[in-house]
Amino acid sequence: MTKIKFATVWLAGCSGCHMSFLDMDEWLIELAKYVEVVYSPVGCDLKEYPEGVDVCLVEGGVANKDNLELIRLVRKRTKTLISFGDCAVTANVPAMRNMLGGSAPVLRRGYLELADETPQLPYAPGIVPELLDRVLPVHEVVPVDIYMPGCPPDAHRIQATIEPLLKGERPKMEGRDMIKFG
Amino acid sequence: MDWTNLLEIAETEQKRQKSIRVHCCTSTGCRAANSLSVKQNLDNAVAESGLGDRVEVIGVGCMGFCGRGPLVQVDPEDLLYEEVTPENAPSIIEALDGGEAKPIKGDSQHPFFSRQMKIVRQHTGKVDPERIEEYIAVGGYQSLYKALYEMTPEQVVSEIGKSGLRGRGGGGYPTGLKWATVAKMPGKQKYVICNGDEGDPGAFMDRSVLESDPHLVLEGMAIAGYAVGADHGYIYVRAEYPLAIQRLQKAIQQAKKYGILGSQIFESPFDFKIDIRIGAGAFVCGEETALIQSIEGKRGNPVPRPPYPAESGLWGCPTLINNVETFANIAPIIREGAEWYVSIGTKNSKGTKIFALTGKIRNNGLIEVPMGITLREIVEEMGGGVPNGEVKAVQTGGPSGGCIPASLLDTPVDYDSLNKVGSMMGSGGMVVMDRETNMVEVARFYMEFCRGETCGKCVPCRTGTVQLYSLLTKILNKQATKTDLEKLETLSYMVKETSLCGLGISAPNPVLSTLRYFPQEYLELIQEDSLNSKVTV
Amino acid sequence: MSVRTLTIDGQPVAAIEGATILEAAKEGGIHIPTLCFLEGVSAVAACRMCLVEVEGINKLLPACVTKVSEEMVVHTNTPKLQEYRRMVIELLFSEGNHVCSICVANGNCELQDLAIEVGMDHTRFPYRFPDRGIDVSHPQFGIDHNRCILCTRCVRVCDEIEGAHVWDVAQRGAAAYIVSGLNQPWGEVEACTSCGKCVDACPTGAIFRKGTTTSEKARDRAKLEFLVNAREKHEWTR
Amino acid sequence: MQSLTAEATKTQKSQSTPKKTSETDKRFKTLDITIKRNHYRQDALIEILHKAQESFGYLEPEVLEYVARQLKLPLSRVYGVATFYHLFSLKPSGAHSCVVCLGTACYVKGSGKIMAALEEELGIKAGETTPDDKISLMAARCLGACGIAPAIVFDGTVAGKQEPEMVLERIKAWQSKT
Repeated sequence: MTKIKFATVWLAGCSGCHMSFLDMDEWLIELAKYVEVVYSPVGCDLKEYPEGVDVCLVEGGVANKDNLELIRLVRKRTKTLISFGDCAVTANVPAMRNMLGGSAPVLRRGYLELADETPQLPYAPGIVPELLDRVLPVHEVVPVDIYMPGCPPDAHRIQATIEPLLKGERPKMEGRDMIKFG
Repeated sequence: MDWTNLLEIAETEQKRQKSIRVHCCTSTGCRAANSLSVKQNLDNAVAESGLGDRVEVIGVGCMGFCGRGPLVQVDPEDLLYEEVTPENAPSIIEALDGGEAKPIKGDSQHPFFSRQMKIVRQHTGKVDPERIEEYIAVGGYQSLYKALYEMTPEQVVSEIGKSGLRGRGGGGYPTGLKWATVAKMPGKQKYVICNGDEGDPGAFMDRSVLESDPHLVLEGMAIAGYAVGADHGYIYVRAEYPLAIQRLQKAIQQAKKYGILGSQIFESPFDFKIDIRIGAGAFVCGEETALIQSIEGKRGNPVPRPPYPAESGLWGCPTLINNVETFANIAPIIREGAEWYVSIGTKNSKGTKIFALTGKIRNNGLIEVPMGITLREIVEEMGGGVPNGEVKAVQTGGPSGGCIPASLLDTPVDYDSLNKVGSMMGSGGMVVMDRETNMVEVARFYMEFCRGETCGKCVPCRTGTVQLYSLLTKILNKQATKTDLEKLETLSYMVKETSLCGLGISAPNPVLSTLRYFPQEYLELIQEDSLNSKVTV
Repeated sequence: MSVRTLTIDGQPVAAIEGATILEAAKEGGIHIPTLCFLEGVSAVAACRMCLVEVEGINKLLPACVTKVSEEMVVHTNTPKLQEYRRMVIELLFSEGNHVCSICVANGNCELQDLAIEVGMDHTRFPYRFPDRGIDVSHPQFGIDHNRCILCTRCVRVCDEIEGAHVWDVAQRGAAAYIVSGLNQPWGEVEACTSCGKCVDACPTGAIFRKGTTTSEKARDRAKLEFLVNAREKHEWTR
Repeated sequence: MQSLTAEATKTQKSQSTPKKTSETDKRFKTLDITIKRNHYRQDALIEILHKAQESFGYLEPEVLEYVARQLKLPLSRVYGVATFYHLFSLKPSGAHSCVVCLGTACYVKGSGKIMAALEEELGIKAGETTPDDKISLMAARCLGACGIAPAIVFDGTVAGKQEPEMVLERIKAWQSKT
């Protein structure tokens, strides 16, 4: 049996969704029978997102240029892209900075106005990724195949979403257990 | 005041009038082109020339040819002068005595005038709107008298019903039916409201009627009051029309003075008073339920119908609401009879309609035409076509209407035909667009309008218009994909079908009609690559 | 009182004359989703969630204000209605700043519940992230305009049940917001009796009791009905 | 909205200063006459606000509160009505006003370009007043003067068939006057 090429990525989020993923506990062992983890901040050491990924869970909103590059690459190289958790689906908490209206006021607020000592704007081109003006949910940047809201989606919801995919079926994203936000 | 008095006033006025009448437009359009100075100089010229015994200068309402104002017209010879300046105005008077008139001579036989048929605007441009005597001299208020003394309220309602008159505000609801409903409602207190909140951009028919012949509207309202059993009327006029308000105030005062409005009209038991209510800049108040809220001193939020105002309107009382132009048709119908009216127009659209012909067109202004005339006749013959270009589309019905492509110019102008091609009669705005006009931009222009004018009460209209506007912007910025285009269409239908009032229901019309007739213009702006849809960063 | 018989979703229902479709449906055990509707205060038909199809009428009608008539045939859950309801909820989510994870009403929110009911797993419309304020000047309560959906329940309970009319809607269109007094901080509005009815009426986490944190907002919706019954029917116990 | 607290402090301040009444301010007297003429009827709110704006120039919180108390209307209701209608202004306007008609006919004939030119020249957006309080720039939905499109209203007087250069000239004349 060829294993499903499975990946997870995190963009602008708190990694809570990944923690919740790990909460699937022993089912992770079951999952390992079916999938090969080809890229994941918590389950793989590869630094380059590979080609030919079957399923990818994307946590987090798109907040900076790195996120933007990565999500475009992920989309290009992934068959089934899953928006994983509220940050990916709605941009959620990271996007609350959007109300300030642009990246400049955000940096000013964070690094100058609220600084205790040596207020200074971060400037390290090529090292610190530049902020986008707005944090966006994944589907406003690239097409998304499955949406799995939740902050974080609990382990059961994650399992119920992935399990059918292993059998080549589409999960039913409906009802309180599957799509409740928050 | 009785019939003899009325005739006496008419006779005295006819005798008073000089044999040569120089009509100078003093309506908003010509005023902006300095027509008040023109009139002043004409007056001075008459005084200086000593022709005062047989010549008089009269400030009149709109003659329609606003694009070429200020206009001066001389009767009985029917001479028309265009773009008259205060400097060359006196030569018009000199010409009456053998001199030569310097202003541009207009062609009063031009199709712009000759193809018109004037019922509502019959006396517009001929009578001084600030003098009730002039209105009476041309037979004014005789219909009201006739209704009060020769007809029962039921007969009046039935006459209006038989005439086939439909609401001129846009909806086209049969006027007679509306009147009959209000008349049949129980209850002592009823109201008549005249909707003069003409808010469609590109439309100024009602302004012109109110400024040029206010008594015609008052007479129509009073007849309506008698027919439905109301003793109190309101005219709701937008504050943007100060001249109309001023002339209405004057007209009401004069009518009251003569006992034509107020208590015991024409010494009959019928009382009818009319109050003016001034809007404060809200397009949505043109919607009848919002207008009622506004008269009650509230935010102009529409309320769900039913109940219709006919059952429960102003302060919960049965209320008849008609538009200015509808009321202006009443006196002529009562005077000439329903049969006469039925002979004009098409099977389901009777009478005439006033249009404001504007945009990229040679002759712009107001025209009153019989229903059933084709768009081509209006645009090409009367309007003289597009200067240095070709017609691309004609927008009718304002933000609620649609864009009709040049290929459908042979569509007859009536309620049903316009609906069939995805537009509507609306209140009568007719904006001509040429090849240079970008239709997606036009759609966005109207959406911008609706987004700014929605009251915000119901969700689809409040937030749907905002989303439609940003989708259109995305398309115009060439950032949209095919999915966005589909979304635009789906959301348009959703807003249309789920909004609470006419504003939301019709807001997507300009989008849907341009999508229908000019899909290519949208497609040309669409990004092919949907995978890497561009994101604004 | 005469009775009208009608059909809702294929089921015959009897309702008294003058009843709304919503009341008739409830009587017949048929659920129609609502949002701005609140038992005990006037209906405004603003959210459009309760739109239904009535055979022979070519427009959708709000069940909360449409009166039943004899032999009316009503459909409450057609695919079109489902799609439009979902769009209404999507539009509301994209209009405000509804961050469920940090909201006092998380788990006890009518907007959130409806999102589940209509099957909204994401919104197709871009989030607008408006810059809206929060007013916590009142000693007991707060209002977070980011979570407000302009259902005007607070306006209506305060006016119609409490009689204080602290709230109203200011501005219009997308700029509309719930205003207290003369655009004053809520805590400074003399008319407010601190009765808390608006907290109970608010379907989301927009109006809340101070001190409640994420997922802690509880509301006593039945209290409003109780008050109305006490006032109108003189029934003082629930 | 973001300035909720700032505005609120203003209201508070105005409450702490002695209330202006018809005794101290003639403009309130005019307002009183209108209110009396309307028999203190609550439905006359819009008429009264028109009059108030006419005599005060704009509807300051103090005036709104005065009207509300005279008509015995809830403050929020008065505020709601005053902010619903575009013609009511809660901020003072400039010494001069320039209203650009953005109705369809004017738009098709280039009033959008005029507006853009004005916004650039004045450095403000439609609906705003220049920092020196000299000029208020406004947009109108439709003046009903479509026959002479594009139409602009300079200090209450309609001018037709305008072009950006002509309009800027008028504006510059206002600016140069001290």
